[in-house]
Amino acid sequence: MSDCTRDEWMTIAASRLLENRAVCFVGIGLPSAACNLARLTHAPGIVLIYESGTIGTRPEVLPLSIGDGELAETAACVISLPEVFSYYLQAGRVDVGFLGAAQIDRFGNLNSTVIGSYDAPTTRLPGAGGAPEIAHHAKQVFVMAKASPRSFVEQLDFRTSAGYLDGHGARARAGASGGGPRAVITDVGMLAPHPETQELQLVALYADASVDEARAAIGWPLRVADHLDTIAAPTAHELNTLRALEARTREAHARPVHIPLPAEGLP
Amino acid sequence: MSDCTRDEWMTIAASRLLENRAVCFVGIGLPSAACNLARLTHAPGIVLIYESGTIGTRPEVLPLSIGDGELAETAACVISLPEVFSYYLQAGRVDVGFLGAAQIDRFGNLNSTVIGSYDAPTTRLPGAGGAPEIAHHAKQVFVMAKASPRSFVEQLDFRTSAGYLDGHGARARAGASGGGPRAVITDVGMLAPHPETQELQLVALYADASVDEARAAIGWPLRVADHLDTIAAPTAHELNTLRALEARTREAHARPVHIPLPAEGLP
Amino acid sequence: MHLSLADAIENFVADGTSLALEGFTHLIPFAAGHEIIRQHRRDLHLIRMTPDLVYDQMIGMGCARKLTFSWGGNPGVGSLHRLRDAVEHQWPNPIELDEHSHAGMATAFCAGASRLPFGVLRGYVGTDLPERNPNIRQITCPFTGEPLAAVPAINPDVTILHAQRADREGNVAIEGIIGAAREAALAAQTLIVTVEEIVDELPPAMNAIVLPHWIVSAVVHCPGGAYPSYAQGHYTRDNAFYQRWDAIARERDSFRSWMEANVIGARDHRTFLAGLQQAVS
Amino acid sequence: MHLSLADAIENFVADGTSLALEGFTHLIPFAAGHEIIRQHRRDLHLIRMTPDLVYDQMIGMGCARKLTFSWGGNPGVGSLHRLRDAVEHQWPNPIELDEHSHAGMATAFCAGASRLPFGVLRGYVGTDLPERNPNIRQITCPFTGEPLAAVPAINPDVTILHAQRADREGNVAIEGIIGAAREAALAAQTLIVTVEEIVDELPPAMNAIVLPHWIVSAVVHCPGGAYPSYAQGHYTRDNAFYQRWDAIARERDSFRSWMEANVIGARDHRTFLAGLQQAVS
Repeated sequence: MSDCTRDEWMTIAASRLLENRAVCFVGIGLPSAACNLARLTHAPGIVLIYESGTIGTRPEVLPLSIGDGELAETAACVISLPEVFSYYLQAGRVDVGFLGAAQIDRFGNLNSTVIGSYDAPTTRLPGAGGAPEIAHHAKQVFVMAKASPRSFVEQLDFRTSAGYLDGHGARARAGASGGGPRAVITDVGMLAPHPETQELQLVALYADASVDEARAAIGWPLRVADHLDTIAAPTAHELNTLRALEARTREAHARPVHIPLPAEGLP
Repeated sequence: MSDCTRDEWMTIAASRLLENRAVCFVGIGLPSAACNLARLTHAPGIVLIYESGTIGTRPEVLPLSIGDGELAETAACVISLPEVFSYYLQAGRVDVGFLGAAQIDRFGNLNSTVIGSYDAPTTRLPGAGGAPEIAHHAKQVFVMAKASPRSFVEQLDFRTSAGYLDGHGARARAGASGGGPRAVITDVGMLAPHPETQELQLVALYADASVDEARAAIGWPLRVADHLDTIAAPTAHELNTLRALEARTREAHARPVHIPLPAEGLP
Repeated sequence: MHLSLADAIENFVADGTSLALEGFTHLIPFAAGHEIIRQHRRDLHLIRMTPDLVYDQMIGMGCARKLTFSWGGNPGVGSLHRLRDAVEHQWPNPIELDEHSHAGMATAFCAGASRLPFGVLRGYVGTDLPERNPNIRQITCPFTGEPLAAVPAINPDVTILHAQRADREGNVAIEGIIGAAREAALAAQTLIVTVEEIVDELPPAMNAIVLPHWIVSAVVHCPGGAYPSYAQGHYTRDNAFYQRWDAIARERDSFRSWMEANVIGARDHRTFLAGLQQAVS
Repeated sequence: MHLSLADAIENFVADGTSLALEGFTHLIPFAAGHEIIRQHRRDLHLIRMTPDLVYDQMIGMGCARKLTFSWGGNPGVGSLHRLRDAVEHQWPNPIELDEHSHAGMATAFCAGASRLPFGVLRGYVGTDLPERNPNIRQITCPFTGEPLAAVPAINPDVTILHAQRADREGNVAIEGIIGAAREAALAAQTLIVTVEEIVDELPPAMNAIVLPHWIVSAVVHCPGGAYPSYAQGHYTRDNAFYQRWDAIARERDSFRSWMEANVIGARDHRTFLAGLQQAVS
């Protein structure tokens, strides 16, 4: 399956990290695709939670927003947002949290708040959302982000959520309960924390990528793990399942939506 | 209607204190009868909350327990107990709370915990339940209790919930948000706090009772208000409605209950 | 996941366990309480807002070392005589009390479910309870300086609930009066649920109360498991039994012989219910 | 109790009001937001976990002085360009930010609904937010000594929700994704609810989400009132509109002229919807 895109390969690589029956706190976009792909392939028992309070959802098509009706209709239950964050995430009931960000540093700390200064930003980003507490409480965090020196930076403009802070155990000393970012899945390969320094290093490459390509895309001097893995190419089953999911999604989102115009005489 | 019992008259006197559309936090026994009588006579818009989380209930018959199925089936909604206590009672959304107690003192403080010492009680009573926070937060509290020197005492063995504490504004200084006990309905008459000292004094008598009878039933030197009211006799409508409610209740509770024996072969 | 009641108690409830049987008047897990008595558990730390008859029976049979509670009576009837006997006369053994108000205990369960070490309420003003319970303290608002009450989280080793339905995966659906059952369930290390029915598919749930299968340690099919309490939609509360209990439990002898004949003498909950039915007819 | 949308906004939303339009992706009260724009309200303190398009429109039209929020994007699409323009270039006016995480803001709404002055969470560890927001502080557990985060309660002057149904008494029933709508409703001084339908009797409710009539200040019959957000069981989210909004809102001119033509130029929500439908067909 050499005709797949890096986006597809990234999604498939991420989906493989998810164990059956894992409880995942899912974000929109690539993580949502990866989690649902895992559910449709090797992990049918995976439990997907979206922060809109939909627990154990099994959507037919990928949602555009974190709270599409599809998520509620296919959920085991729909609970309030305070319950999701207190009784599930904070209570340590989430195995895997997925995060993305505009910036990530070498210790897996993330910025999704501002580029530039907080008070006079050049770019105001959406902000924290669920990220700080997902980063804090999920037993492990997977980050999905396309690599570029603009996003994989020496110094964050703002730290929205904690990875390993300054490394060397700083995260645990700060009292964070979850395990931190275990893998960063990019379009040039996969990074993971060094066991001692906790600095992100290159641990796996796509079969058609090189260490030089990875180094060029990362804004800090990237270290390479002693043992460098190759990320296996997508199987036909993985790729077909993903493409069918995305085709269903495109079709569903292209379906014209009925504007709910009230009958004459109603307000 | 001179053939009514003092229990009936007490219940009717209490029901008259309830305004239409008042939100009442109802206890089992006499308060439940008084609140439902009000609902069936002059206050059809009264909102009854039982601490089991049944909001806006309209039971056909009086419940035996605070959580009978009848309460859930006739409720506008059934919510969790933490919600009842946080989002409704503590939030100041309850107009009237009803309390009873084993002991009451001259400032309307109540004991439902122990007779004797806490560590080696002669009688262990059920305890606080919802009382401390009902006493604290309800905009006004009505107490219903039969009068006797054993229950209307100089000194409580234990203070379970606050009335006016030591009187003279002590309650407000302690930071209690609700208004405290506005009326104590007994079988010898009605007591209410003196506007300044906040000591409970006799403010109304049943038509066939006397100040001497009231004084004999109260364990502290009972003061009598400058203006002593007479509690009007039950009307035929009040008494008939109450008796019909109690007859329905007796009949419902006497109905034999089916023991839920599983079919053979089930566990 | 799906176990017999005897196995669920055997596997998860050891001597010394801190144990919450929740359900506010409704869905009280009587069958589970009886099985704990049959299996002769000791030194339990019992936790329940309203101990009800089920804890009266367990305390009277000597299962309990400590009780965390907020209202210990026979609802609508009067005293729990076995609880009183334990507190007043240390029979059959002394019992330590950790006593709260409903609001305080609800707050403590919420903190437990949220895995916070404590919860905050506007409560316990002007009461003697904080003098008697070091688990009721004060905290100051970091914004307004206002003093408020604080209680430590309750996190039982084991919570047992009774519910109407579970599916084969172990998702549990509860309908009707819920009390603090959801919070007690989510605060526990281990969650056991006895149910009226095991179904292929739960009713459509949207915002209903569902405990997902992956927080449930064991599901036990146990129809009638809440009797003499009730299961909304299945059977009603046996108010007459609650009234009869007053006479049964008043004296030690009548209590013991009733328990021997009906609970210890029955090999399981079905036999217990069959015995009661025979006595009625 | 039952009012027209214009009257409800006129009566309850004054300049300077602190105002929460809640609903998490689902049931966002767009019609109410548009009416506030039509009535030219100013200096509002807008409160909402996810500002969404409705606050992008209100901010772009100059209604807001301050924003309390936790995630300000166009869900699944990208930026809220009007919010960005206000923050980055103070257009059409500067906007003060009170910025939280979802967990922090949910905790603040819960504290507000409970009428506690603050709420506690295990949160904000290792983030720069507390440096930028004096509303994020620390508190120490009085039992364990552990430090935790504290946030002040949010108690809006006015909360506006959209819901599927109300009955004639004003009881409101909500189904589907609820977010922090219940807490925002119960935390407010005044609660306005626009609804798809007014019915004689609400569907059987047992444990459904119902806001009782006596906590509701006004009910407004406003079918389609959540469009382009959605109302579960009535109509679906117009994801394509959310995508189109990106281009409409990117430039000040295209934004203003769309708002003039579609919102200001429409006398009410029905006319707004009819205009969009005409444009589509």
